[in-house]
Amino acid sequence: MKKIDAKAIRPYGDTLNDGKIQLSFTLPVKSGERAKTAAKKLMIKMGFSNPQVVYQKSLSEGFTFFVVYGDCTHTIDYTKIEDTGIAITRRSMKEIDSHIKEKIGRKIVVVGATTGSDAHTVGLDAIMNMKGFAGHYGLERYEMIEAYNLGSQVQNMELIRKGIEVSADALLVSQTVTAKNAHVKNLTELVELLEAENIRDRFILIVGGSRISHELARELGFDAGFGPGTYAEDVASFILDELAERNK
Amino acid sequence: MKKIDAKAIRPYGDTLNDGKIQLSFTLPVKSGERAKTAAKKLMIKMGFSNPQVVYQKSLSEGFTFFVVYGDCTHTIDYTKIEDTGIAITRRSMKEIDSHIKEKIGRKIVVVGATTGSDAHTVGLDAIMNMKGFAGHYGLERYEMIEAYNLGSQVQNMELIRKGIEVSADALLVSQTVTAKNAHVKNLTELVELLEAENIRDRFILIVGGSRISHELARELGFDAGFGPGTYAEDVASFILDELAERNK
Amino acid sequence: MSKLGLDFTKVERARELSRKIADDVQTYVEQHTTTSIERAICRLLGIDGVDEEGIPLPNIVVKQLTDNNLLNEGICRFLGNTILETGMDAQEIANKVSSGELDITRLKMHPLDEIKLTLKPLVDKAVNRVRKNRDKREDLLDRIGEGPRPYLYVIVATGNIYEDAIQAKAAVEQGADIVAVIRSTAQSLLDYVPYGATTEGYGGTYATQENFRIMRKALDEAGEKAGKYIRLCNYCSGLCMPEIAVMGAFERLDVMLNDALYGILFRDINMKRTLIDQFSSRVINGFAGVVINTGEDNYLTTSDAYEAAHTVLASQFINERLALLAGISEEQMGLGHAFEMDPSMKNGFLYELAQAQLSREIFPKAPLKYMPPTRYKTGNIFKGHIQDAMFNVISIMTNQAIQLLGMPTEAIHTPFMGDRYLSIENAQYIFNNMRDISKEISFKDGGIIQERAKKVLDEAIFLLEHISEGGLFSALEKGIFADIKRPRDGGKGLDGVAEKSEDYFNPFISEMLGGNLK
Amino acid sequence: MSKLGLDFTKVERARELSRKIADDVQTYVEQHTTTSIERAICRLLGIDGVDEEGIPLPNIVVKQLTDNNLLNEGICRFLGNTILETGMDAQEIANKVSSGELDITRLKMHPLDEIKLTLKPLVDKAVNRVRKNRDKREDLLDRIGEGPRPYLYVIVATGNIYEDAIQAKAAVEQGADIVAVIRSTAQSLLDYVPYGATTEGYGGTYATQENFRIMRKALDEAGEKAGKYIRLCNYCSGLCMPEIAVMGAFERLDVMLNDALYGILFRDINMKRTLIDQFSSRVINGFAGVVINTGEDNYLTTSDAYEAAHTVLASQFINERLALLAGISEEQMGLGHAFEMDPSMKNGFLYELAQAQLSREIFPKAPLKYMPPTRYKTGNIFKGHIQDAMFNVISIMTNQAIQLLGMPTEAIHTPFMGDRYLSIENAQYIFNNMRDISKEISFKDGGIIQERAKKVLDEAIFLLEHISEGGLFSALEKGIFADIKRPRDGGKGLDGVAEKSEDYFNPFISEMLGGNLK
Ligand code: B12
Ligand code: B12
Ligand SMILES: Cc1ncc(COP(=O)(O)O)c(C=O)c1O
Ligand SMILES: Cc1ncc(COP(=O)(O)O)c(C=O)c1O
Repeated sequence: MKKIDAKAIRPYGDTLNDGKIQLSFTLPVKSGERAKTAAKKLMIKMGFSNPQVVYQKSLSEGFTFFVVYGDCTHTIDYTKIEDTGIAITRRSMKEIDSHIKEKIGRKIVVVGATTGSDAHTVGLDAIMNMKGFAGHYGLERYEMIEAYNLGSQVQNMELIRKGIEVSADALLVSQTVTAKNAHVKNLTELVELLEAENIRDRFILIVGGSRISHELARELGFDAGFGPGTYAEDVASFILDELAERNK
Repeated sequence: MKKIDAKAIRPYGDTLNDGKIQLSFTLPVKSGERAKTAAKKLMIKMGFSNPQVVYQKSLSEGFTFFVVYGDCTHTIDYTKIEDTGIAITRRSMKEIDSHIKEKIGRKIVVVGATTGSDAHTVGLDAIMNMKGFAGHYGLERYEMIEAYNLGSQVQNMELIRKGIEVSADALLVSQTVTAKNAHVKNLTELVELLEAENIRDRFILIVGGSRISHELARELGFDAGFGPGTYAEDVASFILDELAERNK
Repeated sequence: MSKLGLDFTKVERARELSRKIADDVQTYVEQHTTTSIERAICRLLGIDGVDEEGIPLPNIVVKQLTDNNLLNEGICRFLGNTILETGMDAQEIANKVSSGELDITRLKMHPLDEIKLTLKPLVDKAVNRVRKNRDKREDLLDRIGEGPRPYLYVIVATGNIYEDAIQAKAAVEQGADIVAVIRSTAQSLLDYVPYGATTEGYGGTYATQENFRIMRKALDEAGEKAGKYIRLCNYCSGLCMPEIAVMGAFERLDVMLNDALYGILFRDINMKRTLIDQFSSRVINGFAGVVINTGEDNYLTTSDAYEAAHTVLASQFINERLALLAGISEEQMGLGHAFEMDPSMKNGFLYELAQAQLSREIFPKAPLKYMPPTRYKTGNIFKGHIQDAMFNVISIMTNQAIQLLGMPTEAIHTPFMGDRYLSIENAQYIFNNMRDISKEISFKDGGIIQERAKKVLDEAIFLLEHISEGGLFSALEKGIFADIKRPRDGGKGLDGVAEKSEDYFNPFISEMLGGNLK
Repeated sequence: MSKLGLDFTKVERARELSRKIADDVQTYVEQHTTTSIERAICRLLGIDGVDEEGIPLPNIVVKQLTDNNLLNEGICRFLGNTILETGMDAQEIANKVSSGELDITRLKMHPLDEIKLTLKPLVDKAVNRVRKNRDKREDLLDRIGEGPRPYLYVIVATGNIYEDAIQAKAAVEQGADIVAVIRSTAQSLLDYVPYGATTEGYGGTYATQENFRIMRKALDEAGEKAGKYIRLCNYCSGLCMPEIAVMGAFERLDVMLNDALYGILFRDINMKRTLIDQFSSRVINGFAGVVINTGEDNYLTTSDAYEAAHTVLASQFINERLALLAGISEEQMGLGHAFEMDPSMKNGFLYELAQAQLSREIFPKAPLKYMPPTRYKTGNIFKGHIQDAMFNVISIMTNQAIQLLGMPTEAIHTPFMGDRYLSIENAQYIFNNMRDISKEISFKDGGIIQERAKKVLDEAIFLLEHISEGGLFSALEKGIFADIKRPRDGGKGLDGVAEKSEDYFNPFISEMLGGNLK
């Protein structure tokens, strides 16, 4: 049987390299044969062979919903893709506390907030609150971490002020609302404010949220970004790594 | 507000020209950040901007399922797309019968069959049987149509023989199984056999099935193709149009 | 007869406790007024529009009171007096105040009863305008009718009111009964109501009177086409509850989310301010024949739905009582609850079934607002679609009234036109295919479902006892709802509160409360 | 106790009628043999392999009988005799026959009892081989256990057995309990069993012993990993029912679709031929501990599920009786039914619920095979996914045993790996979330559900009375099932039927029938 060629992988339906992909979308046209042809043409432009419109439904005069299948002709050289994921030496709460005691000898201070007009706190609380998330205690529970949770709808300036006041090691920002790239605006502003004050390096800058990736975070000038399924340990571990880095 | 530009239409999510499309597919790679990047790269190759992997799930060692959203950058010139649909002057059963009486003056003969190893008869029966389909009577019910339904798993040669025997005006083929393009093989064979015998023009050649389009049918050398939602009237009407054509 | 074998003397007990809790709050509420209440009165008396900086005239007028520490006297006194003095109408006065040509607090004061007399026709005018809308709604319902319950409730949230209108019409064509226009993120934190049509909101459009008008028109047209009355929904909750209620009354909104507790817990709005606002706001909603929606469902986004089920019920009891005090009839009480149990929970469906049936039996006349799974939605839109299907199954099994349709893309983005279609199709399929199931099935005596319902009711009563001791304010301080603690004097908007003076008066409350109750 | 308030004397009546119908068929069956039965015996006696043209040796050997019109004598007589005569074993004999060096019908004939004695050890060997597999299955079930019911049953249909194995393993990782390997289109029309591994089938792979072996191995490995025994399923129905049953017995298949009626109606196989084959085939399945699956579900793909519901039940009664006669225990009877009602039907869910509960109560021990919605699936995979969800809901509400998972892509293609994952997730979510619901709910006396169930049972009895008069053959001629008419002597395979001669003998039937019954 054919073997997978890592230099040219393709989507898999039920046979290696069949390239099968499912799509659904709405076109701003009246439903019918002509709309169907348009959908197929679009598929072909995307590089699909054998485009099949398996379903179409008129949503209202001039809008048609489609379900489509096609064979993707593009391939990906998987050998050329490196892991953009964040590299952390993960530790348990215990390990983290004792590491801080021994290696650092003082409590680490972190300030967290959901900034801008974003009111989503569940993610931030999952990381910070005592009770934590999915059986993983939050930072407040850590013996050697002093954690301040400012809650939601916090203005960037306010967060910075608090960070300075308690001379925080790390600022933890949570962003959930991404409509109109609200999160990008918010996060960029924070970095700009810090740079304006020349204190960007004073803090380890971390952001998290359901649509946040490490990649994006780096682009925006943060030190790290965390997405769904993150636990307090991950964040704390990263902070330790980063501190070690900086004290080299 | 922006108006739709027919020369450059794009998919519609919740704003004109946002280009939003949903995709799902499986890649033959281990799940994780690297797999995610591969999925994004693939999206970019297809011409998506802002590719978002909203979900990934390991199906088994070395296979990962993805749900992805992206903004399609391609556009379609809708003004350049004409209706490939089949043009029929649709008539009711009554109209068809009286039209045959008056204009043709003899019964029209049709022979239908599901050919090859295909055992799907529901579609064919929907068109031919007395009781018909969704309240539309089948051809057997037509006063001026003599309809023979050979059922399923009929060899092409057998269908042709019957067609000659009853000197049919039209041969009606149904094909449902498309795996490994079984239908294409079957249908091509029928046309070839007819041509070999130099009797292709003796019959109006019609095919139908859930994956059949008029376009495909024409490509394969049929006179017409009918897909889901076809009723007996449609087929009969087409036959009348075609006979008129030929007797010009 | 109860499918849950409920002991209704317990339900009575819960209602007594809630009465006590609500009455305490009410005593406080009636002694105070807020900037937003006074601005709402301005609007009722005909003041609208904004100045060149976009500041609404009601804010400018009321600012003259607050600047002079006269909020406690109420706007009526000064507006009425100014009309008497100047003979101008309210709008003209507002313009002059805005241009700085007039200070309504500095005019010679006429006797109170004269002032009241002067205002009477204006008050009647406003009240009649609202009553007309209410009658219009009833006429339309009589003429073109409405969809069957559970109503299919969808949201539009493009951020552009015109795009919203397109989507709303499409939704109606597919079968929607109620369309809610999501507000631009954080409008609830604004201490004024924006003006004009929104074309660039964040995750929603502003609740403005113009936007209300545009959407009302769109839905009336779509409704005529669809042959059923389509209800329009928007949000009062926030710092401007009374004003938005007035706008809703003027533009014939049918459903309004109206819950101070939501503002307190999820928007960090000061509890005193918003509970005072809520009363006036609900009086207006009540008189306008608006169905209010409360926000208990939100609790389950921060607390666990299984553990905190009783907090939802307790809050529903309190909200019911507070609503009655504001003249909201039971038929107008869209108390909130939600399908938020962890889908990986064994028998979770049975617990949810118990909860939904419980709310149904305890509040038989209320058009409960049932919220879909949101918290446990993921990027797996296929799984999400069946989570919504199970939600629809519970709803038809328990005769819910307002079904806020879940979206397969809940975890990803605000709904696309295509998402909404799939969700409507989902609900229509299940509601029709299971139409009469609630009449067909009964629950085992002492089974999982009945026991669960009893437990939740008992826990709710226990909680209500606890709250009734310290009162609602301290309960909120203790973080009883949604695991969120809010200090009595913290949050936004306390500065807008004043204790009413001796001869403070607001003619609308009596007019509308009476008007609705009779 | 019956949730449907069924009158079980009626059920008894239905069983009497079916007994009469089945006994008539059985009398005919026992007087006849077929080429496939004799080829099956060859396989049991150790003949396997193909000649250079790929013709299976069992076919070549039996052809010597048919060429000489000796089919009615049965193969045992001649094989036994040839062994006595030549001292060769069965396989060697087959090779010689194939090479044309030997004609087993032309040898000097030994007395019958000598022949029988000669065959005895070979018969015992075959029987023991099968018994060993059966014990192995039981040991594995004891050691690693099995998944909870309803079992999650999925199909693989890539056309390449190695690709199938990959997909099967993935399915097991996700939670599948039973994996069925779809046959290459129209194998059922072949009057021989292909040989070797399939890598290019149409919409499936051939049922070959090698394919069985490959998949068995894959599933045993996957099962060890998953910590539960994974059942393997394939298809007997068609022109080679007895042979495929032998192969299944040798390779430890656990579930086999085995239904003459399916072949007659949907494959146009001659009714006499396949009913004769079915008996032997089922005897072997029964002895091998295989759960058979019958094909009533298919009727609803050509007849309307609401109108024809009673034909499914009637057929289940007949199949039950025919199975018992072949030594199939109730615990091995995977009688088929299906969720095929028009999803746009008001209260369709209630009728489906009635039907599923009805089969459950009438056949309490049978591991019913419940088929998913297929006919009303469209290209709308999202709607399809919730149709499957409703199907899963019915199943857990009525304690079905074997859940053939529906696929969102049913109307489009044979399942992709991703489709199968979504379907398994669908079933797991619903089965776990509603785990104990069947214990919790009961149905209203005289309600829609109960009345529907009674109606279906009454109609089934009426139909059985009708069939019992003319007999099954003429019923099939009249098109009673699936609206499909089949002439008694039409269809494929009648030429392979012969009336048994005086001293025809087949030692396996008695061995296995007895073996299973005791
Ligand atoms: C709960 C919820 C609410 C609650 C919030 C309650 C609260 N106090 O948080 C309420 C009901 C108040 C609410 C309101 C609104 N919401 Co909301 N809400 C959600 C919901 C259902 C779940 C979010 C959640 O709690 N996830 C669970 C947590 C644990 O996951 P998480 O946030 O991803 O966090 C994890 C990681 O991201 C990471 N992480 C997160 N933060 C941080 C921070 C750091 C430092 C680190 C290291 C890691 C980290 O670790 C966490 C644990 O692993 C989502 C839909 C969904 N299912 O995602 C919508 C959703 C987020 N809401 C949405 C919207 C638009 C709103 C509203 C604006 C209007 C509306 N449509 O309801 C309002 C107003 C809110 C505002 N102005 O911000 C949209 C956002 C669309 C977008 N992409 O822009 C969503 C996606 C729903 C939708 N489809 O419309 N919402
Ligand atoms: C019913 C059915 C069966 C029945 C068939 C009974 C019968 N006597 O027809 C049974 C159970 C026997 C069956 C068996 C198999 N089936 Co089947 N079956 C279906 C099913 C569920 C519905 C098909 C149907 O009846 N549609 C309803 C009719 C009315 O629609 P229609 O055929 O499109 O017909 C309309 C139009 O197409 C048109 N039309 C059709 N024919 C003609 C002819 C003319 C002349 C004209 C003018 C118009 C016309 O008009 C009709 C009315 O509008 C489909 C899945 C699905 N939901 O589509 C699978 C499906 C077609 N089957 C499939 C397969 C693979 C099989 C099997 C091979 C194995 C298996 N997986 O079960 C076997 C063997 C059959 C064989 N060798 O052909 C696949 C085909 C995959 C593919 N694309 O190749 C499908 C899609 C299911 C799947 N996903 O695996 N099947
Ligand atoms: C009771 C109530 N009010 C208001 C809102 C919306 O508030 P905002 O506009 O602040 O998002 C919600 C949304 O969940 C609600 O439940
Ligand atoms: C009882 C029975 N046997 C066999 C089959 C498969 O038959 P074939 O391999 O001819 O498609 C089916 C499929 O529906 C069935 O129901």
